[in-house]
Amino acid sequence: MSPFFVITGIVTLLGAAFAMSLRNLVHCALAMAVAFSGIAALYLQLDAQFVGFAEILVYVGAIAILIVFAILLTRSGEAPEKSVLTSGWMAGIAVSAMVFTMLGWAVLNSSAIPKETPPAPVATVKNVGDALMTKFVLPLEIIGLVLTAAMIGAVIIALKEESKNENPGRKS
Amino acid sequence: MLGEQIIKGMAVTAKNFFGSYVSKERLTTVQYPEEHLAQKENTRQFPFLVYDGDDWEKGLRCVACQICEKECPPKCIYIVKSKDKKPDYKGQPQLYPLIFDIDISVCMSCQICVEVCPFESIKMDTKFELSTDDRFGGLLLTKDKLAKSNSYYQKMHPQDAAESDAVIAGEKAKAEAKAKAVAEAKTRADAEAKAKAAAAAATAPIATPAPTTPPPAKLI
Amino acid sequence: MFDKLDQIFVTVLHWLVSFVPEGLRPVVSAMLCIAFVMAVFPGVFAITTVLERKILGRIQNRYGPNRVGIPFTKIRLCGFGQFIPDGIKSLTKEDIVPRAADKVVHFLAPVVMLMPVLLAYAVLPFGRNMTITDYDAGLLFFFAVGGAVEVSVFMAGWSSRNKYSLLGAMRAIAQMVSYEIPLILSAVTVVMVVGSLNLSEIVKHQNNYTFGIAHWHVFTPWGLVGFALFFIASLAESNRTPFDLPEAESEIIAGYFTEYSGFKFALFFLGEYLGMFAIIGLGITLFLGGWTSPVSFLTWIPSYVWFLSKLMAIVFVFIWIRGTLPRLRMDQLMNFAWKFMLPLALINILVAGIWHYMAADWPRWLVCSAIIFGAYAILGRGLMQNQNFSKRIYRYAE
Amino acid sequence: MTALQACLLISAFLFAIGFAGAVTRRHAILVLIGIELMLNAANLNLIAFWRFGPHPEALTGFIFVLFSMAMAGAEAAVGLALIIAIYRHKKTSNLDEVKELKG
Repeated sequence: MSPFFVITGIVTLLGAAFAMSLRNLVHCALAMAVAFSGIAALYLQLDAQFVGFAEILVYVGAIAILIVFAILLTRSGEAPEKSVLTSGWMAGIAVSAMVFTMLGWAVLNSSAIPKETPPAPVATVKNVGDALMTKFVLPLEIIGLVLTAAMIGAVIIALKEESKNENPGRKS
Repeated sequence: MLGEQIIKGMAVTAKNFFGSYVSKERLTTVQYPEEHLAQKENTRQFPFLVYDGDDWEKGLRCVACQICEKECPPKCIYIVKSKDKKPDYKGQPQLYPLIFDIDISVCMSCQICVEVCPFESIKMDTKFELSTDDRFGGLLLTKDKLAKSNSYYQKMHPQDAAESDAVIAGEKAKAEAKAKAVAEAKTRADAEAKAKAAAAAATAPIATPAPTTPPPAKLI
Repeated sequence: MFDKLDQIFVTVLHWLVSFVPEGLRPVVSAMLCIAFVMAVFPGVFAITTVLERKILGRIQNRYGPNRVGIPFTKIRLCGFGQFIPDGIKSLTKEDIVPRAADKVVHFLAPVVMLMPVLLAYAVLPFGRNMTITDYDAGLLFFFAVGGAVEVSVFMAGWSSRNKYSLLGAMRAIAQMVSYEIPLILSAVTVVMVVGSLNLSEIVKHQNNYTFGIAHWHVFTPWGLVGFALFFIASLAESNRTPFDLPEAESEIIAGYFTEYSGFKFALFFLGEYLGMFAIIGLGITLFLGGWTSPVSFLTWIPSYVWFLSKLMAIVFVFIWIRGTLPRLRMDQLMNFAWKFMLPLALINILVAGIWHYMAADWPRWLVCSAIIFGAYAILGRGLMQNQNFSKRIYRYAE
Repeated sequence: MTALQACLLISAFLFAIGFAGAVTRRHAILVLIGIELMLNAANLNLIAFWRFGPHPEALTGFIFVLFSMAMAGAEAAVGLALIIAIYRHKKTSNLDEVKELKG
């Protein structure tokens, strides 16, 4: 529980809280990027070096920009005047508070949590590579397929359909 | 093949880059304040007044005829004539300008004053570094700043200076010839008058001779 | 003696750190390393700005700046003091923030731009055991941090509430994203052959000599193509000509930093150049043997001198390219990235695989070179076949 | 309060924030951000248990987080493509108005 760990924890939680509560959407996306880099810092402190860097590359580098592009494409960069919360927002907050208290209670006084912290495991890139190629080779191939399918699907969905406009009346 | 043209282009710029260190005539830049580019023969910036001899006060050719003042399109010349006269290069007494100002912030270097001046007394200078911090007084050149010697004029515009000197020499020759003619006429008239007087004295010593010297010829 | 000179910085660091009590040692050594990087690379940046103007001048047959040497003295130093007045000028210029701008994001953009770029210097090996933090996944750290620069480009573009800077930012991000893939794929080939993401490991792999020539990756067929792809992609990543579309004068004014002036603009300028040095440093480490000397009888020259001379050599080539090539249009730029560089990078990975598994003698060279040359020719023709450059005919008015 | 418990608390709080955002916010993209946060909270849990778990050399949690990140990337891409397509048709990305199922 070094001070640095506490600071990154607080930064992460603040980033996430702002990401969910700010009015202007682009500010939310930037706060989310801060939250993700906070989480990456937490991974580095848990000696998961490869995952920490991958987190920065995937989330802060790619998904944050993706979300920001989507915000601009749907022209919602400006803060809306009317309220940003859905009608039944009270219930949502209550349920999530209950979820947090229940989880917190379970974590705080469960007996199965080991008291002493084991030595830092060595997760070098070579070990990760060997594990990926030996034990997890099937999931690796499946993830490759899933990613390709997702990429092609996303392109097809977001493509402008001006090629075959079957109902010229309602031109999108 | 892709990239062939790129390599050719890079070779050209490389030749330029290393050439500029090796051969000096590639770099044509003139480092201005230290080196000056030689000026062309007929450069003209602002007018100046020519004077002969070494004392600019007396040798000034300008006779304050104010033709240039009238002809100047932007009206940047201001002349005040003098009351008395002083002899000019032909020894003929002429007026001279008490005040001769040119406002070079107004002058547009059109050289009309040079063309209309009958006395070859105003020419165009080539000096262009005239910036001053005093915008009004600094750019109003008075007579003393305008006057420059004929030798300076020879140095600035050798060819024009030669022509203008030829004109002046011609003028002087004509003036001397006329003066000589007048002098001869005078001597001949004196001689005749003496002869007549002698004759008259011989014939009628009582008729008093009335020698009337003919008035000198009118000079232009 | 030369070995001591080679390790001079390391010994000085340990000597300084020895004064500090045990607990503070890591913090102080980190501070000293940061001070070293902040002293060296902004200095190289200052020299490069002058160098750029002088080389561009000489390419166009004119002198570059040759008046300002040491300020307040007559010494000219043929113009190499020019960065001092430039620096003062850019720092003292008024910092105008548009009224409609989003103040916080507008202010944060240059900071978020500079932070990842400086972080990227943590993993670069400047000399023999002169790496600040020798991560096991150093290369991944470099690319992860390099990717974060796009967030700052977007922040700058969006927060100035100006159509042109937003469009410029979108173009810059599109360019950076589409050139990041060939960049990473060409680095993947090196990782495949060396077998580790650790940059010091990669340099050590290139540090042995046969017949006096070093085993640099660039001397192998896949290495040459990899370095070419890496070089072109790093030109695009650092927004340099011919890929400087987002911030070109003739295009959308100054792209995403139109609304920046004074100190913030100087930060963007510094960030751009530091990013360029970082990515060139990585290129040197991956393909040009990091701090190793090209020939075996010159190994007595200190290692960091080799790193710096290679850095300046490639910076010279960057400036040389800036003086030569015209700017690419947006569609040509995208076309080139997706239709030429990406396929070539994938084929390069295939060739690196073949290189790895074939026996180490001449058929290996033959096969790999043949595949790469064939791929280059086919892709090149594919790219060039719709450009019919007929001989230009001149028609003069009669 | 060991380090493991701290990590679990942080991830639980992250999950709660993500869930609250996804449920209460009106804008479609905000819901997606909420989902991303929930996924990240789960990843943080996995890494925490891998780090403090009995035999970390098996790298199961570690690899699982890598796959979960890949999935989150794919999911974000498809999700945003859907949102853009909906926006193009309905001219709004306000979830309350995107109710009827007709095309």
